[in-house]
Amino acid sequence: MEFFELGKISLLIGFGLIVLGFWGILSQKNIIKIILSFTIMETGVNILIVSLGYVKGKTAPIIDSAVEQGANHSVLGQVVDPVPQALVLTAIVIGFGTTALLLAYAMKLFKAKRTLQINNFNDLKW
Amino acid sequence: MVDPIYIIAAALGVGFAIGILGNIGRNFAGGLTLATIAFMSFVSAQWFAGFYFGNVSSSYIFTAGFQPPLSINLLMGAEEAFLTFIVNLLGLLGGIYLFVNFKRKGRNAFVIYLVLLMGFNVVIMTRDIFNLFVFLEITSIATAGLILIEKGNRAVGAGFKYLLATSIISSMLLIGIIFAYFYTGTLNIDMIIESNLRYMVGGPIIIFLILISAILELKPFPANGWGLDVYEGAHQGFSAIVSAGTATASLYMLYKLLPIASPEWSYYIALLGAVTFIGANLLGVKQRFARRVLAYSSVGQLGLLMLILGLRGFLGPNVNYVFFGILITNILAKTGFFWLVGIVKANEIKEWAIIRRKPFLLFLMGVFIFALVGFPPFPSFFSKWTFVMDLANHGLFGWISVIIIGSFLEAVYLMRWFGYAVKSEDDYKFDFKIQIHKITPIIILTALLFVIGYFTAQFTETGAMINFIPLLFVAVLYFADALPIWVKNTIAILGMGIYFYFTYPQLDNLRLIFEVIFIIGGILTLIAGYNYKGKRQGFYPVALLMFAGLAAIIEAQTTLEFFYGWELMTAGSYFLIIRGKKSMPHALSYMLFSLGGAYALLMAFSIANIGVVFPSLDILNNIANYPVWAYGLLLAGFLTKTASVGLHIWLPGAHGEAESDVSPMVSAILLKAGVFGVLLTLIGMGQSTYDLGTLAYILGWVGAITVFVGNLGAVFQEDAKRLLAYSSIGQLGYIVFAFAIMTHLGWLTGFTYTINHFMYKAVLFLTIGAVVLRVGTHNMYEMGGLIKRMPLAFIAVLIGIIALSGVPPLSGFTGKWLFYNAVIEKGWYFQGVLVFFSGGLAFLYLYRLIQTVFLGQLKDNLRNVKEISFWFLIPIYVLIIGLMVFAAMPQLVLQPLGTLIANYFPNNQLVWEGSYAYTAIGHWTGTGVMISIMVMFLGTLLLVKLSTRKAHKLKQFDIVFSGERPHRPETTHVAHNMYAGFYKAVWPFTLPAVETFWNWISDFIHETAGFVRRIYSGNGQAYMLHIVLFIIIMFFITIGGTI
Amino acid sequence: MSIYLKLGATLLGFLIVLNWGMLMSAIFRKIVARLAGRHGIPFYQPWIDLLKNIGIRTTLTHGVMFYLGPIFRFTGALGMFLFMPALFGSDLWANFSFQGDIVLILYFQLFGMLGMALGAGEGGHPHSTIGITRGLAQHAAIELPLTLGIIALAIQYQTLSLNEIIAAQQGGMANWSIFTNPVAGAAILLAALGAMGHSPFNLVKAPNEIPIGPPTEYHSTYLGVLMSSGAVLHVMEAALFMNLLFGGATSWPEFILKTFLIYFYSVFVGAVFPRFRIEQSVVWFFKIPLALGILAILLISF
Amino acid sequence: MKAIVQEITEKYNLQNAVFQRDNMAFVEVEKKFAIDLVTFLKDYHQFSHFVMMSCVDWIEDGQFQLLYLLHNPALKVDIGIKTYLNRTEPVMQSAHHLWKQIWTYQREIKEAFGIDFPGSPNVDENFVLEGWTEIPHMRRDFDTAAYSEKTYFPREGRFTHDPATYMREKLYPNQPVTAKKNTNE
Amino acid sequence: MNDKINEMLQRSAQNANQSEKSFIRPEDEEREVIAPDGSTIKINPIYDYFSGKKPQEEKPLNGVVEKFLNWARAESIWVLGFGTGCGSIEIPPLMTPRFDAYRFGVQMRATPRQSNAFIISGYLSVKTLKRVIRSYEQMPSPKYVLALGSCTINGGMYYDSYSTINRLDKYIPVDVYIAGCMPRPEALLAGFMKLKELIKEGKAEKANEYARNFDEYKANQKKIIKDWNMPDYNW
Repeated sequence: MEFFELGKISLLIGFGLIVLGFWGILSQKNIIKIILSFTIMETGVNILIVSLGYVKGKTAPIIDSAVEQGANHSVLGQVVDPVPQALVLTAIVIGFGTTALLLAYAMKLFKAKRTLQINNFNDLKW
Repeated sequence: MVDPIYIIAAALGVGFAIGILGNIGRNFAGGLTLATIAFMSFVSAQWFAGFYFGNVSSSYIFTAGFQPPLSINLLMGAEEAFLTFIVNLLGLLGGIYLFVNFKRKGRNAFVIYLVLLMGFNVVIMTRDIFNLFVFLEITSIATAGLILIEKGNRAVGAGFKYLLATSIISSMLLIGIIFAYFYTGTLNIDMIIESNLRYMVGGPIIIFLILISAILELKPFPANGWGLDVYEGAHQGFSAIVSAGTATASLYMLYKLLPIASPEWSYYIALLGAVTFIGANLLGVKQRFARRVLAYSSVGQLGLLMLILGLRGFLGPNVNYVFFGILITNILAKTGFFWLVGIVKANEIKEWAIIRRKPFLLFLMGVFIFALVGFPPFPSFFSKWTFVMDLANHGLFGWISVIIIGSFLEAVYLMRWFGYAVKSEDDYKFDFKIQIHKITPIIILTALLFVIGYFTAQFTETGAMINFIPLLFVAVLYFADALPIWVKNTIAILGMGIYFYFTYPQLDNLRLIFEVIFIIGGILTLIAGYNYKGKRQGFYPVALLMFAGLAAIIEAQTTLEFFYGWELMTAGSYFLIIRGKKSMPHALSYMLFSLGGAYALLMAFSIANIGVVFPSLDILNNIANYPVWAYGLLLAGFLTKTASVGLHIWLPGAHGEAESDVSPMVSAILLKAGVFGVLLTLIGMGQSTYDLGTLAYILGWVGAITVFVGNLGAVFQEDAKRLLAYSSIGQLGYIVFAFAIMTHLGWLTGFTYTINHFMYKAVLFLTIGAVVLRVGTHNMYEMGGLIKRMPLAFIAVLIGIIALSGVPPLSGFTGKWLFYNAVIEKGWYFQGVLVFFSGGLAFLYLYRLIQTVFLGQLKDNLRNVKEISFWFLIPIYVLIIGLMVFAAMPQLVLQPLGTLIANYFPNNQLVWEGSYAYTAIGHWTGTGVMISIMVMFLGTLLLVKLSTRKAHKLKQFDIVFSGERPHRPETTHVAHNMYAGFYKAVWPFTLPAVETFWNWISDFIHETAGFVRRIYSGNGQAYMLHIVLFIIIMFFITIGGTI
Repeated sequence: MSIYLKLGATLLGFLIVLNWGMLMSAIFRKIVARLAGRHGIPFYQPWIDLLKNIGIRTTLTHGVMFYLGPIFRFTGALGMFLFMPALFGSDLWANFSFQGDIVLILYFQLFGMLGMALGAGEGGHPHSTIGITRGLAQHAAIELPLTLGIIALAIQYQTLSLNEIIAAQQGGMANWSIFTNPVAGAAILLAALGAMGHSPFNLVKAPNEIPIGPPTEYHSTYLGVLMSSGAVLHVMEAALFMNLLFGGATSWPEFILKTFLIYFYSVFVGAVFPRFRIEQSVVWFFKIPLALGILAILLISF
Repeated sequence: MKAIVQEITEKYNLQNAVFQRDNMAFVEVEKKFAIDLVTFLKDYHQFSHFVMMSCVDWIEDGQFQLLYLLHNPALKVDIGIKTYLNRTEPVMQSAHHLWKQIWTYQREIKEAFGIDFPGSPNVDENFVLEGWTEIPHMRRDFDTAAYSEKTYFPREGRFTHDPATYMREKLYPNQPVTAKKNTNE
Repeated sequence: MNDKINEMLQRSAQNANQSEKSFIRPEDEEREVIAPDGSTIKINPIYDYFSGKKPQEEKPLNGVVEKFLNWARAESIWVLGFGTGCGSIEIPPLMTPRFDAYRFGVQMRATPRQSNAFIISGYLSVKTLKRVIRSYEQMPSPKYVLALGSCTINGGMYYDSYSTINRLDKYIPVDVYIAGCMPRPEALLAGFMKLKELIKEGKAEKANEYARNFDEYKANQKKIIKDWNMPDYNW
């Protein structure tokens, strides 16, 4: 039954969100919904990053009271892999940046053609 | 050496400073940005110079004080230095170009621009894969940001699609990275490579994710709608930087990531590159808008670079040389062109006629187009050459044909665009002005193009042998274009004279003949140039370019030098032809046929170069592998220049529409370059150990049919110059057929015809050109009765047609007599008879020429037209003296020729006893026949003149007109539709079968392009779907579905 | 064999041929008259016509090329006689045939035609130009079977020089090339029909359509020169075919007899057939004569 | 045939209709109705064939008489429409729009009689004579013999014999005259 | 309707003064033409296109040569194929077996340039006279005219016609008149015999006579040919 243990579940959720996000981008006609589904995908990826760093039975990589420090105790043995969590921070910031810019675009697109349907913005073609 | 980290530090520092300092002056902010970019380019320039002069080795930069697995490290190797230097330099020039634009948008535009450049630098230098992802995202956000803050909503849609697409790609990359970390435990690329990820379970899928996003960044063909829209939509100055920057950065990123994956990936990348290169250029053919054409062209060039990346395994040592050569040309030319579009602001390519208002811009556009298509002296020419040579060494002819087809398609639409710019009517209201800050970057780029072109040439050993002096002479003439005509003309003639004086001693007899035809012929036709008034802008540099090319061909020792001369000649002659008034479509077809021919030569040379260290010209003598293919392609290439049947449709238009003194240059001289080529090939075939009889036999038939098609076409022409152009096709058919006989007599005939054709075709074209200048029209039925006004022109054309038709006293008969003997001795009876019948047809169109133009009724508006200009008469009568001497004493020329040919074909030569020539089956004397005919002629003339002393001179209407008086000269002059009866008998042969064939092909290309480009529907979502589908398809292709 | 004697002999030969040509045209007109039941002209009529034309007092000229036309034509006729051996074997009457072979003769025909064409063109009369265009088109078509036939002969005898061809045909009727190489002979004879310019192919000087075509504007001495060169050309055309196919002539009577018969072969054919339009005559030469020519070469070369 | 003539007589109150033969009739109509009558006959009564158009110079009553002769191919009957023009103002409405051959007839009549048909295609061009300066030559007030006498050089002493008497004196000089003597001089 | 009437009246008035207007067609009037280099050229369709020189007498040579040439000219008379009036149907029979004029060296030629005799066979309307004069003047110098029928002698039965001339020799010199209201071919042959005698005696020099009093002939001709758009002497 280890299939349903914590690490795997979060992986599945992450992949699920990514697929959901992709589906949203490809199917929704409204730009805001596209941006929303993009953020869903973004969070899916972030969950994936974090869940990959999970080590069963280890605690968060913050050296505080929950982790015994001591001469012979190596902290690494007790904590989960810290690098993915560092990476996820940057990924979230970048995700945030992109979404902000997308929303700014959505605003300008709306101002341009008073509509948010993606199909109306295909003037540069062929 | 300044530590490269300062590049990033400076950029970030100034970016934050501008942000923090608040409302400092925009100029100050702009100045500060430019200063930082200058500093960044200085750093990378310092490193690049270090590497170039060899005293520096590549060094790693460690951040945050830790070793790689724990921290990001950057590398400043030779490639990185070079690429960052390019990006920064472009950034600097872009900054200058966009200074006013950014100033208008505000300070943060400068900041974003700075961040963008920093992003490119880091993507090139970083060795950490996550860092790569971060800075990739930064560049895409910066690009989208710059597009967003532009006024107007032209590019908003494109920006949105761009941002969405790049975000999806980078999230795929992120997934790949995180799994790579999960498997290998490190983010450093070098370590990932060592951990040979690809052998682990599930490793290939990770590699697939990473590489596919790297590839998608390079906008591969089906999934690059979003990239095209940005290039087209964004402000030109800016889209230039994006196109150049992303190209360099993402290409290098892919190069860094490739070692991770298994070797097949290079094959897949090469495949994708090929698809993009051909696909983008195919679609470019159908485009009408200037920016969109440029967008397709840059995507196409990206495809080519991917192709090189994919095939780098086969390039051995000069992978850098090829890659950087083409990259540099693409970047410089593409950016320059984008900025040029920014200045000219014409939307449709047809409207580009307005560029003619500033000839300097037209020159710039010409430079960029010729650089992109890969003409000498630009770097892409040498790189493409080396690339094709190395591929051929490994027998990869499939890839070579891909390159050739792609570059041909690119040449199609770029040349057409240039044709519109030079020739379409300029009746557009809107105008443009040149700001100084926009033009200076472009000038710098052009200068760089030439300089780098020269250095790339020096880089290779064969390239170094190319003699660049003639090209310098052309440049001198270009800058002296403001001088009056007679100054430039004298300089040009002196230049050629001196060149001839220095080079002719070293040449053997064979090359000497062609040298005389090219240079002395050139001087003679240039003398006719004195007739023109004013400055005649742009004629002399271009004419000298052609002659420089011709000289280079003669002088060539190596195949590269020959190909270099060949391309120069094509460029020069293209510019010459396009000067004619209605010559745009013909110049375009001429260029495309010549390019087709040039690429055939390239392919042939590549086959010849297999396994050869030093590609000297005599490797053509015994091509080891696939000789039939090699010689066939060589012949095909040269036959486009001699306009043999099937490849002849460009000649009538090109020579017909050219200017009066250009048509003789192009017709009498240029076609001989093709003949020289055919000659070299045939010498090669002669010495080759393989049996190439069938190839010579086919060449014979091609020559014979060309004679028939050329002469028959000429009979029914209404336009005098078109008639002479068709006659040139016919005469060239003679020459090709004669050389194809491959016997002593055959070659002697070929040479006689080459010399003869040069002389009488130059005479005919010069005279008719001068007459056209006087009369103002090409149509023969509008001229007539000019013998009374232009007796000297009449005598010249009379001698010309007697010589051309082969009537005994003159030199044409020498050719015909040798022809008879050669054909009977060789045994090619039926081709021979077809040629003799076409000789009869020659007589028809020659009579038509002289009757409609000089005899018959003098039209009203030509009553007091003056004799043709004195400057035309000099070369004409010099050539006529030449013809007469050659007719009277043929042995003066034929004997030395005989000895020359003897060392190729020793047996059954032409035996000379004094002035009597004997072959195995016939005898003839030139001087004897000339004397007896002259005596008979003068005798009868004397007799008749005596008995008709007091003849009364009549005027034009004193003719027997069945009792009536003729009312108008137009109604009594027989000129229009002159051989109506003969047409009714032979019309099936005059149907334009070849034209319809070529038209069908061009329509086919246009239809497919029109059909395929439908996939770019402009809808953002559709583009995203393309990306996803592309990923799925590539997934199945590359990993075949195994996880 | 001093050059003067040779020149004198050639001149004498030319006079013989000139008078024989005039006589032959008189006989031709007499035969056509007899066919129509008329007495026809006295046999000396051509001489009188020539004399009368030379005697005409006014001469008009349209320009330089106009009066050079007949001179070219006459030089062409004189040259045809000069470059062809009149009598085989006799050094006296071999004329200047040592200067060139049959190619020279073939292409020298064009010399006369070119001059005539330019002269008629200068005349400015539309009919003369139309006549010339028809003549040239027809000549181009004639050249096809003629060249095929001559090449077939050249292969058979392995030579292009006329003397050697005649030499090979000596010794009786049997080895005349009309019998040894009949197909080539047939092709050449059909081409001869066109070369002679009698009825089926006399469109060039068709009297009623375009009043005698090219020489419309010519009169007095010019017309005299044209008539005499026309007469010589008729004889020399016949002589060419004689030398090619019928074993040449070793004595003047044989020369006269053979040229007479060849000339009247085309006359009799002409008397029976109506005149062809230009496209019909050109196409006619592309049918049977062309086929015969190709067959001749195929037979000889394999 | 009678029915047709009857109908047009009432319609255009024609004066004396003459039945030359049972398939040939002549009617006279005023000048201004002439063309209307011709058009009426052509369109309503299938007189589709235009036979001829002629003109007679009645100098005595100072009038030109124009005759339009039409033929009905179905009924195989002809009808001639006569109109009278005043000699002093010889102008008639042109009928060139009905049949093309009328152009030539009108051109001839213009040259011969000087009757002008304004609007008829190239009516002023020479029909037969070139450079004719006298009054129209078919008018009866034009004396051709006098004109010939004046312009061309008549040979003196030319006289005409009456063939009948002259031949009889020549052939049978002393035969008695049986036939009645004609008096032509 | 009445504006149509007075418009007709106005037209007929304008035609009345036709006599003064010149008969030269617009094509033959002077015109301006733009040359290729932009300058304008004045074209006078009569003096620019025709040599327009006066004919001059061509004296016969001295005795014996002229006699011999006259003999040759008599023996080969080439007749111009130009039939006017009803007599031209009499000429073809000469070429048939019954009469066979070839025996006497008489031959029909298509162009005036190559012909010596001109047969005026019948009445000559003013229109035809204009063409006859041009063809006659284009014939080379020793040229003879045979006039058939009474119409050329004294106008014949068309003596009182307004358009035919009465005496031919007022317009072109005539060598031999052959009387008859169309003489039969035999008479025509007799005419030729008469002409031969005249030529042999050297009395057939009418061409020089035409040249001598050329102006008088030309005045007569121009009096009746009003639309003379040709040069005075047609070479």
